[in-house]
Amino acid sequence: MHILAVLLCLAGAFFFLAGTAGLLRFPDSPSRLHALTKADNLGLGLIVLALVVTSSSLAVALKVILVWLLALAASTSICFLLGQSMLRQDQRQDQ
Amino acid sequence: MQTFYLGVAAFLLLTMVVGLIRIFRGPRQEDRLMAMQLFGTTGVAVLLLLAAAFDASSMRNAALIFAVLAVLAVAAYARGPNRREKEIK
Amino acid sequence: MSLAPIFDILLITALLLVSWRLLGNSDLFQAAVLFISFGLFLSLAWVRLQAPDIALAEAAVGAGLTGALLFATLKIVEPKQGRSKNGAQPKSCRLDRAAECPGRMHYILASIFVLGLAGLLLTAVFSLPDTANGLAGLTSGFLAQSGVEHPVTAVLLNFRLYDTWLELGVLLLALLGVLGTRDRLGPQNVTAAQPPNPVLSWLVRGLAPFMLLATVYLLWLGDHAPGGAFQAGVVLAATLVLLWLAGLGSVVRMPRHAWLFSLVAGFSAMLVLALCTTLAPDAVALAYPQSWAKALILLLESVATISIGVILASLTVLVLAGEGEANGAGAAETDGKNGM
Amino acid sequence: MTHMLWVVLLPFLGALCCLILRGRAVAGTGILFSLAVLAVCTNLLPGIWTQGQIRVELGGWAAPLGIGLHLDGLGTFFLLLTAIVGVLVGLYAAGFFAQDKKHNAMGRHFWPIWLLLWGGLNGVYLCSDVFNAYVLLEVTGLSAVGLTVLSKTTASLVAGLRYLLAAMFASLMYLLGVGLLYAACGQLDFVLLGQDMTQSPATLTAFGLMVFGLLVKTALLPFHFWLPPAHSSAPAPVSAILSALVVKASFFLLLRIWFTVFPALTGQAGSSPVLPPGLFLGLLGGLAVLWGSLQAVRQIRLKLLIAYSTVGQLGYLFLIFALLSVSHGAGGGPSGATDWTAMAWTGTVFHVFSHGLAKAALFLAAGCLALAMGTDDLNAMRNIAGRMPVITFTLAMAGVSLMGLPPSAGFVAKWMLLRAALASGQWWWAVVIILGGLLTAAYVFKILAYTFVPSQDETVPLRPVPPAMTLTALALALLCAVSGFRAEEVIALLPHGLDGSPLSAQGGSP
Amino acid sequence: MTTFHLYSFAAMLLAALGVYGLITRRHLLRKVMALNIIAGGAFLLLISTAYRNQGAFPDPVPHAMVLTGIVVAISATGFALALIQRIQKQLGQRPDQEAGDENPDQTETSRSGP
Repeated sequence: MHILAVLLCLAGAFFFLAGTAGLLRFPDSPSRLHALTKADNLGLGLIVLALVVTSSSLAVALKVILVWLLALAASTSICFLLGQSMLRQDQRQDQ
Repeated sequence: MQTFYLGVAAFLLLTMVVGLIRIFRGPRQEDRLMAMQLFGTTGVAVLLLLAAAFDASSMRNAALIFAVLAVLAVAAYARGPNRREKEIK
Repeated sequence: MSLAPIFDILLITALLLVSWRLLGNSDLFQAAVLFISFGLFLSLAWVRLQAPDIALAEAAVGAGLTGALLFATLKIVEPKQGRSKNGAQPKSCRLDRAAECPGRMHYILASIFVLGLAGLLLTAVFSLPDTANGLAGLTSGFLAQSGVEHPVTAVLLNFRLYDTWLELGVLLLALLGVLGTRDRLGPQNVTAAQPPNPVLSWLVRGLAPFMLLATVYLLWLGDHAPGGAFQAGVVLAATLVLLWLAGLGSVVRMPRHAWLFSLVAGFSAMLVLALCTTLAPDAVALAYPQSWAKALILLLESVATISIGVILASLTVLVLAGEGEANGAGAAETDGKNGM
Repeated sequence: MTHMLWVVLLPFLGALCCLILRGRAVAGTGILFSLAVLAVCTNLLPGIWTQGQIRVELGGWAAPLGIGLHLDGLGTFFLLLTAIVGVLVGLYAAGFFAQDKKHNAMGRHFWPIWLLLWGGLNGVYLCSDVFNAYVLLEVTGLSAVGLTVLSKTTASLVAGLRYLLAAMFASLMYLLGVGLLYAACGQLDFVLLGQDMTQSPATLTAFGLMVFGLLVKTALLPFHFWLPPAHSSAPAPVSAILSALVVKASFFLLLRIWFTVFPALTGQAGSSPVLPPGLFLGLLGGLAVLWGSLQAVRQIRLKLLIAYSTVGQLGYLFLIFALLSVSHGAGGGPSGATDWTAMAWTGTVFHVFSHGLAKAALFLAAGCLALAMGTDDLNAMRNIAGRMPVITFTLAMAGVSLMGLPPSAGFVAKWMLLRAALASGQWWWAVVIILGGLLTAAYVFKILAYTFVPSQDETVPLRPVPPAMTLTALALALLCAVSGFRAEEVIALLPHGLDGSPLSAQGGSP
Repeated sequence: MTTFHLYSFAAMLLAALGVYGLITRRHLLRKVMALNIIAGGAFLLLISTAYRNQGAFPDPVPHAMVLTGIVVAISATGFALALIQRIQKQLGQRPDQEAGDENPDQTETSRSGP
C-alpha cells in the first residue's frame, strides 16, 4: 500500500516538475498554456490518489477527491479564460 | 511516511520557487497568470501533503478554499473588454 | 522531521524573494501577480506553523479578494497594462511630492534607516526565548467555561469579544468611507461594464452552492475546530464577488434594506449584547449568561459571518466596478436575466 | 453608578441609528446622542472624584486573559474634552450640512462615521490593553480618513489617501511592537505589563516601535507631513474634530504606553538610562513648536494656517516627556519633585484641553468665513471684521488662548509648563515655550490684521451664515476663555486627575 | 536555529523590506502593497510566537489577533484602493475640480485613446 502511494506521489511530483519545466522552457504562451493544463491537473490527481490510498477514513478520502474535482473545474476554467484573453488581444493587435 | 510527504512537499515548493522565474520574465501578462495558476494548484498539493504529514484535517479545508478561489483573481483580470475599449472600436 | 528545515528555508526564501521582487521591479502588473503569490506562500507558512485558522482566512483573502481588488485598480490606474506601447505610468498616482523625483540621497537615507530598523528587529527577535507559553495555559484553563471547544474561537468570541466587536466596526467604517466618496449610497444595481463570460457563469453556477455550503460548514466548524465567523465571512465575501463577476446578482441585487441590515447585523448584535449586559443589574458587561454561552456565540458568529461577507463583498464590488459604476443599460439587462 | 462602557456604547448606538435613518432625522438623532454622551461623561465624574480610578473587566475575564477597561482622572479629562467639542461641533454640523444638496449628501455620511469615531476615541480613553489599543487606533484612523474625504474634492481625496497610508503605517509599526512585546512578556494588559517590565532588546525595540507608530499618528515634527493637507482640505466640522480630538487620542495612548507600560524604560521607576528617551521626544516637540508656528506664519490660506498651527501646538505636548524624564532620572526624593511634576502634568492636560477648544473654534470660524466668502484665502478677508464681527471676535478669542495671553485657558497651560521647566532647572524649554508663544502671536495677528484691512470694493456679497454655526464657534472660544477665568476650579479638579494619572497608577493594584 | 527563530527572522526581514518599499516606491499602488508586506511580517511574527507553545495547541491569542489583523488589513486596503481609483478618475480630468459636476466618460476616453 505504502509503496503504491510513494510511487503515485513521485509520479505526481514528476508531473509538477514537468509542468514547471514546460512553463519555463516552452517558447510561446499558447504552448505553455497547453503544457500547464495537463501537467498540473494530472500532478494534483496523482498526489490525491496517493493520499486516498493511504487515507485513514472514507471521509478524508472523499474530501481529498472533492478538492481535486473542484481544483480541476477551477483550473480548467482559468486556463480557458486565459486562453480567451490571449486570443482577444492577438486579434486586437492584428486589427 | 510523514517524512516522505514532507519531502515531496519541499520538492513541490522548490518547483514553485523555480516557477517564479516565469512571473519575473513574463513577457505577456497571461504568462504570469499561468505561473500563478500553476502555483495555486501546486499550493493545493502542498497543503494536502502537509495535512497528511501533520494529520490536520482543517488544512484540507484551506486546500479546498484555495482550489476554488484561485478563479477570483483571474476572473477579475479577464473581464472582457472595457466599456472604454469598446467605445474606441 | 529532518526535512522540515529544508521546507522552512525554501518557504522563507520564496517569501523574501517574492516581496523583494514585488517592491523592486517596475511592472505593476507583475507586482500584483507576485502579491497574490505572496499570499499563497504566506498561507503555506500558516499551515506549517500550525495556524490553520489563519491559513483558511488567508486563502480567501490573500489569493481571492486582494487579487481581485488589485487587478481592478490596475485596470483603472494603468488602462494599458501589459500591452503598453508607451510604457509611461500616469504621473497622477505618484502623489508623494517629496518622492516625486527621489534623488540618490533619498535612497541612501532610506537604506540606512531600514538597515538600522532591520538590525534592531533581528536583535530583538534573537533575544526572545525559544519556548514560551504566553496565554495558552490560561486559555485552555478557561476553555471549558467559554462555551466553545476551539480555543481561537473562544478567544475571539468570548475572552476578547470586545476586540472582535470593534473590528466589525473597522470593517463597517471602511465600507462607509468608500461609500462616502461615491455619489450613490450602496452597490445596488452596480454592474460590471461588460456582459459576463459564459464559461465563468457556468463555472460559478456550479461552484456557488459548494461555496455557500463551505461557508456554513466553516461556521459550524468554528465551535470545535479551526473555522468560525471570520473564515466563513471571507469565504462568503469571495463567493459573493465571484457571483457578481459571473453576472449572477450577488450583493448588487439585494434590496436596500436587506443590504443595510446585513451590513450592520454583526456589529449591532454585539452592541445589543453589550447593551443588555450593561443594563441588566447583576450582569457583567459583555459576558454571556453561562448556560447560554454556546447558543449565543453561534448566533453572534452567524450574524457576524453575514456582515463580514456582505461588507467585504460590497467593498470589493465597488472597487471592481470602478468606472463601470454608471451602469450601461445593456449590462443591467443581462444581469436581470441571469439574476438568481 | 453609570457603567463606563456607556461612553463607547452610546456613540455606536447613535451611529447605527444615523445609518439606518434618512433625511432630516439623521442630524437630530446625532445631536440627541451627542448630548446623551455628554451627560454620561459628566455622570462618570463623581465616581472618578471619589475613587480616583475605576477598572472593569469585560466579559468577566480577568486581565491577562480578557480585556480590561480602565478610567482615571486623565482619561476623564480627555472624555470630557471630546464630549464638549463633540456636542458643539455636532450643533455646528447640523447647520453646516444643511447648506445645500451637496452638503446634505455629505451630512448623511458624516453622522454615522463621526459617531463611530467618537466611540473609538472614548474607547481609547478607557483602553487598558495593547492589542485593544491597536484595534481602536484602526477605528479612529479609518473613520478620520472617511471623514476627511467626504467633500470629494481631489485635494481632500489625495490628502485622505496620504493620511490613510500614514495611519496604516503607524498602526502596523505599533502592531509590530505589540507582537514583540507579547513575544517577550506573554501578556497584553497595560498595568500588568508595566508591573513586570524588564529591559531586554525585545522590549526596548517594542517600546521604540510602539512609540514610533504613535508619534506618526500624533504628527510630531518629522512625521507631520500628512496633517496639514488632511486637516485643511476636510469640511470645516471635520477639520475641527481632526485637529481638536483625533490627534489627542494617539497622544493619550502615548502617555499610557510611556508612563504605564514602560515605566522601567522611561526612567520612571528609578533606574535612569544614560540618554533619557524623553529628552529626544522633548527636542522634537520643541522643534515642532518653532517650525510648525513658523510655517503657520507663512501660509496665506486660513485653514492651512490653522492646520500648521496644530503641528506647532502639538509640540508643546511632548515637552512633558522631557520634563518628567529628568525629574525621575535624577532619582531625587519625590517630595521635591512632586511639586513641579504635578505642574508639568497640569500644564500638559490643560494644554490638551485649551488647544482642543481653541482649535475647534478656529476651524469652525474658518468654516463660517469660507461659507460666507466662498474661499479661505486670507486676502479675501479684507474688512471682514466690520461685516462679520462675531466671527472676528471668535477668531480673536481663540487666538488669545493659543498665544497664551493671561485670562485664557491657554495661558494657564503655558504658565504651568513654564513654571515646571524653570522649577526643574531646564530653562531651555522655557525659551522654547516663550518663542513659540511669540510666533503664535505673529500668526494670530496676521489673521486679525487681514480682517481689519479696509477693502476697496465693499460690494462683494457675503452668503448668510446660519446662526447655529457662528454661535457654536463663539461658544467654543468663550468656553476656552472662561475655563481660563475659572482656572482655580479646573486645577482643583486636577489633583483628582493626578490620583489616577500614570504617576500613581503604578501604586494602585488593578 | 529553531523553527521559531527562523520564521521570526523572516518576519522581521519582511517588515523591514516593506518599510523600505513604502519609503522609496513612488507609485501609490505599490505603497499599498508594501504596507501589506509589513502586515505580513507582523502577522508572521505573531504566529511564530504562538508556535513556541509546548502544549497541545499553539497559543490561540496571537492567532485571534492575526485573524483580526487580516480582516482589518483587507478592509483598509480596499478603502485605499477605492481612494486611488477615485483620485485617478478625478485627476484624469481636470485637477481640483469638484466631484459633483463631472462627466467621467468624456475625458477618460480621450485620454486613453490611441
